[in-house]
Amino acid sequence: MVINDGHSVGLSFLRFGDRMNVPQVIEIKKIIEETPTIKTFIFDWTMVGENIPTPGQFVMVWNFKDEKPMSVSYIDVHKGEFGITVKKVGPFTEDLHSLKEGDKLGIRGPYGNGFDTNLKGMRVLAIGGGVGMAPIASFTEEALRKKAIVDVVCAAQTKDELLFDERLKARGAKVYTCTDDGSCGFKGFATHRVLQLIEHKEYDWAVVCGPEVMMRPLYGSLEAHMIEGEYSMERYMKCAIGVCGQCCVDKTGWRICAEGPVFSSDQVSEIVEFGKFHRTASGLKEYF
Amino acid sequence: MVINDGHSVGLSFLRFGDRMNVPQVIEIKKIIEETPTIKTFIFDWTMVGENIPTPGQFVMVWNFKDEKPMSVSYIDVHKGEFGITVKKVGPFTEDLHSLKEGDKLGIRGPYGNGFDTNLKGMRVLAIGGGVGMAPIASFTEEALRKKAIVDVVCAAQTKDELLFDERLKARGAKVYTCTDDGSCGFKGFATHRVLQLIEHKEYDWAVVCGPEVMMRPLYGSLEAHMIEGEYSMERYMKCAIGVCGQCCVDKTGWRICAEGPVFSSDQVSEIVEFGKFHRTASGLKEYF
Amino acid sequence: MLKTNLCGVRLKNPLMLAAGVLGSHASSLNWILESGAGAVVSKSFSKDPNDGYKNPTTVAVEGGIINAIGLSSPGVEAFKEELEDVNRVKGRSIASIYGANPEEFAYVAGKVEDLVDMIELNVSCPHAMEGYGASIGQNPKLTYDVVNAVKEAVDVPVLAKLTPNVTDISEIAVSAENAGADGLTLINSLGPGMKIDIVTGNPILANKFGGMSGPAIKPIAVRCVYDAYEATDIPIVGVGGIRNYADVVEFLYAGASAVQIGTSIMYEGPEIFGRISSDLEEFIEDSEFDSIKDMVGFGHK
Amino acid sequence: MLKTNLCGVRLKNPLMLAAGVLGSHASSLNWILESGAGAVVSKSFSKDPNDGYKNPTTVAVEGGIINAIGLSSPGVEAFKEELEDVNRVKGRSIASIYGANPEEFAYVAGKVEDLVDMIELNVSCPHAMEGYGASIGQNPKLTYDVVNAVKEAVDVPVLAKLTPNVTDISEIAVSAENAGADGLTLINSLGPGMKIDIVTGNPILANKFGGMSGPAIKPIAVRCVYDAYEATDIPIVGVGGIRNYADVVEFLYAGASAVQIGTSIMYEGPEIFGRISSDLEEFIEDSEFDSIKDMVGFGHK
Ligand SMILES: Cc1cc2nc3c(=O)[nH]c(=O)nc-3n(C[C@H](O)[C@H](O)[C@H](O)COP(=O)(O)OP(=O)(O)OC[C@H]3O[C@@H](n4cnc5c(N)ncnc54)[C@H](O)[C@@H]3O)c2cc1C
Ligand SMILES: Cc1cc2nc3c(=O)[nH]c(=O)nc-3n(C[C@H](O)[C@H](O)[C@H](O)COP(=O)(O)OP(=O)(O)OC[C@H]3O[C@@H](n4cnc5c(N)ncnc54)[C@H](O)[C@@H]3O)c2cc1C
Ligand SMILES: Cc1cc2nc3c(=O)[nH]c(=O)nc-3n(C[C@H](O)[C@H](O)[C@H](O)COP(=O)(O)O)c2cc1C
Ligand SMILES: Cc1cc2nc3c(=O)[nH]c(=O)nc-3n(C[C@H](O)[C@H](O)[C@H](O)COP(=O)(O)O)c2cc1C
Ligand code: FES
Ligand code: FES
Repeated sequence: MVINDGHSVGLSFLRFGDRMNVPQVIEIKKIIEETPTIKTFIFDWTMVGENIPTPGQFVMVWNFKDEKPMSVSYIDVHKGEFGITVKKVGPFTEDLHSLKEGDKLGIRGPYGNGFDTNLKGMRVLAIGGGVGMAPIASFTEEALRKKAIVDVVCAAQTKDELLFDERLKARGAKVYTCTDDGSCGFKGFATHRVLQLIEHKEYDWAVVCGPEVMMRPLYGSLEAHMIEGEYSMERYMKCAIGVCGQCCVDKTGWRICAEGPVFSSDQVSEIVEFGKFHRTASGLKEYF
Repeated sequence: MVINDGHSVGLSFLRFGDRMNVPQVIEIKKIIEETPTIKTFIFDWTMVGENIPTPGQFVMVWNFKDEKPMSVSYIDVHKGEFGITVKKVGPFTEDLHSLKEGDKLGIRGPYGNGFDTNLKGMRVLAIGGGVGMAPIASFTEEALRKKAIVDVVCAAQTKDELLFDERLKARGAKVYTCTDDGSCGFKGFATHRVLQLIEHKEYDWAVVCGPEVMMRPLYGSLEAHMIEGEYSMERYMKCAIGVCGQCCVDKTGWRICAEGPVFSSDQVSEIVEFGKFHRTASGLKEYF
Repeated sequence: MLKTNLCGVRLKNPLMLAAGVLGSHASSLNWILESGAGAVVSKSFSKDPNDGYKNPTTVAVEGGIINAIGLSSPGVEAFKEELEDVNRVKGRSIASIYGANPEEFAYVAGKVEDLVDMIELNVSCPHAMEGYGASIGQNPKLTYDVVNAVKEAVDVPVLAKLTPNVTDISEIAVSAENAGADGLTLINSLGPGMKIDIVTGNPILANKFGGMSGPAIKPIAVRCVYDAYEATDIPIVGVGGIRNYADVVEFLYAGASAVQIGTSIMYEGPEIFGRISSDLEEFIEDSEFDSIKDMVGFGHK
Repeated sequence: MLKTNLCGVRLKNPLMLAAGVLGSHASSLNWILESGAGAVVSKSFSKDPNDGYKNPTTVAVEGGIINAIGLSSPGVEAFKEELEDVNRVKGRSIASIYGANPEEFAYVAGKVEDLVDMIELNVSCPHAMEGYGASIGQNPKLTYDVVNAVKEAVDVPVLAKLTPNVTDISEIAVSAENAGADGLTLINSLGPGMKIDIVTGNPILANKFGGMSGPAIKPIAVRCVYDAYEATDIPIVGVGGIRNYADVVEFLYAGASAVQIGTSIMYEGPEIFGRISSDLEEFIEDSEFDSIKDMVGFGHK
């Protein structure tokens, strides 16, 4: 018995599903500075049953002041490690960025449905905007492992902020970078880069994660080209266990934390608020 | 879904051990009049895991007014049936005797440790006094099935009250009857009958259930003849799940409902109150 | 067979969504109605917008969860839009409201009464009128005042939802009845409870304490319903830990005319309503009862 | 390393047997001491013998049990014989007593004070002095009177064991402190709760209602300890749902100086005391704490 694994001993009478819903306080094993504003945090993790994260799933991260959702950006079931990749955008993420290796965080999850990665032999276009590359990275690695052919469009505002382009290139994906300012690769928005690509190349499947203002037009283009796929959404989250209703989307009522965060193209067409608005903590609508 | 099995559906979220601890209200399938004062009640029972009764175990029987312990006197795992055998001695048992087939009772359990029945090839002397024959009957059938050689001393006050002598004879046990009034078999107490037997016949193991005033001298005789074995005890019971402490015995503190009701000869030697006193519902000692 | 009636409002079945669970948007309320609920209760909302507490707002405990969402609400004006979109053809719509004092309750109730079939008063929130941290529903007089003010303001039936965290729930129930409540909803979440992380010593919920819900609280909820049934003569809606039809039967026997389901949606999803409906129907068919009404209070004998 | 001190009484570890669980005989109390408990609390006993309620007296619920044993007791004269046989070399012996009024409490306490290390007052039993069915521990004034009477009658330290079934536990805790209690034990069983058989409609417990105990009540027990720690300055004994060392740590952090274990013996047997002791020792070795005392109240920051 050691203190960390002791903690799970302490939970051993909760049923499995319940145990997942209590933050496990664990040490940050490694921190990787990915870009000036983005860091990856690696943790040791017991890989059993529902505890094993899959690409597209997320965890709730507790810094003892607040708790927020973060996608799983890195999964090594064999080594018993997973990672999250965090962009500094406000108080919580700033606090995470101030942490050092060995510091502790509470983690519960993984939650949500995740991407379909059984895409053997399929030509897949994976598109990530900004820190939206986090789940795209774990997706791409898993899809490649399952013998999909993956092209990645890796978009950022500027060269320094490109995330995981090298990592995925090294894994065998073809990576198209694209920056708003043209500092690396295509100059312009991911939307345009993708349009160019799909007009010249055949794809069987697309996987998209990024700001909804990016995903909305992308969805239009991909649909127009009859490329089905999956889209990962974000909404303000409280419980992450499907009870509070905070993350439900119009008109279907689906919970981003349970039925999502990944939705098929067909499902996306039913989510009328997609790309239009989301809701704040109080429940008020905020238009993009 | 039917109403009875529906009831267990209703319990399906309790963990197994917890579910056992809620009375299952079921119909009396069959009632057998064994003697003028003793009836056997047969129930259908789901035979899975800890739910499967073994000889020497007991159940708690709820008649919607009170709840009392009764030994399992009959077990058919294959047919999914078990039975209890009840002697009319007071308000509760009288109420049970007034019931008809199809009437309902609540049953929880089985509880307690039960007898060791892995006695292949051993020469076993099974001794039951009065309704103490209830667990002796299920023991004998199981021990015979496991290839033990079983002699039964079946004791009662009078011929009409002899319990399960025919049943066990039919199963292949050698049955010695013994009545206080000599109306059948040996005239006198079981103690004397047993003394006679063990002076002339070799036994490797003994199993005893009956009034403690009978068991106490029997224990002396069997020990003197170096015949080890197991003794089934009764104490006033409330919870039957090992928390209330009502059934604990001096000096070891063992719970009849959990560590018992069956104790080995060695254990019996540590139970100083054995054959001397028991405790009433309030906890006051009552000497035999 | 499952049809019943609560305070004059017809229900296709006695199963309702509990307040605060998937109840923030019309879209999720409609989903629950389509999943088979006879009625839905909205998340409690107030006059003005409120962010609620910081996360963590929920954590699992043995047999359920504790939560301190902190009554987040977009305010009545924004919430009216949601209520307008609830599909009242599919089932009944009930607004759960809260406020700091009787006037606020009455104001919010008046704003929405035309949009809903009933109003449920969440009198379990900390109140502003006295200095200490108790809640309206822990004080018979304050409960009376709130129920009374709302009853004077609206014509739709009014349910008073009470907290179990009182010395004597019958006393509060009788107060609410005397004030004119058409029915009672029992119970709001229990405790509160707390969970402390043993590695860091931090209480896990940002608010430290949170109300307990889920299967673990059922025995206490059933007892509260049983007590209130003996103490009052108005219909009762039972809530707390229901996860299957047997739990529903238990609440009906204890005296509930209808029930609400909240936390178990976490384990079972919205499909829980359809599943329990059909199991309950089968139970009644196999039983000697002819209707839900027959079963109400059967445990009192 | 686990050694600690409660109201001046030294304990080899902070684990105690809770009242009413395997506490009716010296023999079972000694077994628990041998299994590693630092102290044992007897089943609550009274002046005169009492049979308690009819069976069923316990039934399982999600995460625990409900019980209505009904305070069966052989009476103080008979119970003195048991207390005399408790092996106080192995650990501490605490008598839990109850009565109908302050005089009865004081009488029983006086009868046994020479035989025990401490006395725990079970003020959660229905009282005779007023007409209704509440209990002494639900009334600050009655609680004060009972504690006060016993404090005047005996010299050993006195713990007041409180019920969580009140609107405001801090109020009662402060009353007990003001009356001179040396410490508080929190909590007695919760609710009460009830369970109704769905086939027959019968409440399962003969008494209909019963106090809830076991892992399911832990969040509420921890919160009560946390509240009382803030409200009072006397040591607290935490009890409710403890099943492993992590639960003990949670109670210590919440403010308990020692803990009691009851229902979990049903799942784990008396060996639970030895197991938790050694797990707790390991936890402390791996932590930055030097002693139990260091951990008490660590969750308050
Ligand atoms: C399923 C999911 C996966 C996510 N994965 C990642 C990831 O891999 N990497 C990453 O950097 N970010 C991720 N996010 C976003 C991340 O949760 C927010 O950036 C973070 O909460 C911001 O908190 P803050 O205090 O730093 O900033 P704030 O200034 O508080 O918020 C900035 C924005 O973050 C969003 N946000 C704030 N709180 C929450 C909350 N409780 N739930 C959801 N969104 C919130 C809001 O849109 C807000 O406008 C994910 C969000 C979701 C829903
Ligand atoms: C483990 C065990 C197995 C038993 N197996 C059988 C059996 O197979 N057949 C059978 O006929 N009887 C059995 N008994 C005894 C049976 O429980 C009592 O005969 C019954 O409880 C009497 O209840 P009553 O109301 O009819 O009589 P009462 O007049 O109330 O009691 C008669 C005597 O029964 C005993 N008794 C009463 N209540 C209880 C109780 N709650 N727990 C234990 N003993 C009690 C007391 O010694 C009492 O003096 C068993 C008892 C135990 C402990
Ligand atoms: C996440 C969550 C939020 C809740 N919010 C409210 C609320 O806003 N208003 C209210 O009256 N009850 C609220 N409750 C209490 C529930 O309506 C219900 O009374 C309680 O959870 C017990 O039922 P359950 O065990 O089925 O969940 C909430 C419960 C949960 C779990
Ligand atoms: C069967 C049983 C009997 C109890 N009897 C008493 C009692 O006599 N006096 C008392 O103060 N508490 C009594 N309690 C309450 C326990 O001491 C304890 O406060 C409660 O069960 C919570 O702890 P647990 O969850 O560890 O059991 C009893 C509890 C149970 C389960
Ligand atoms: S965050 Fe609570 S339901 Fe999704
Ligand atoms: S009957 Fe309760 S401990 Fe055995």
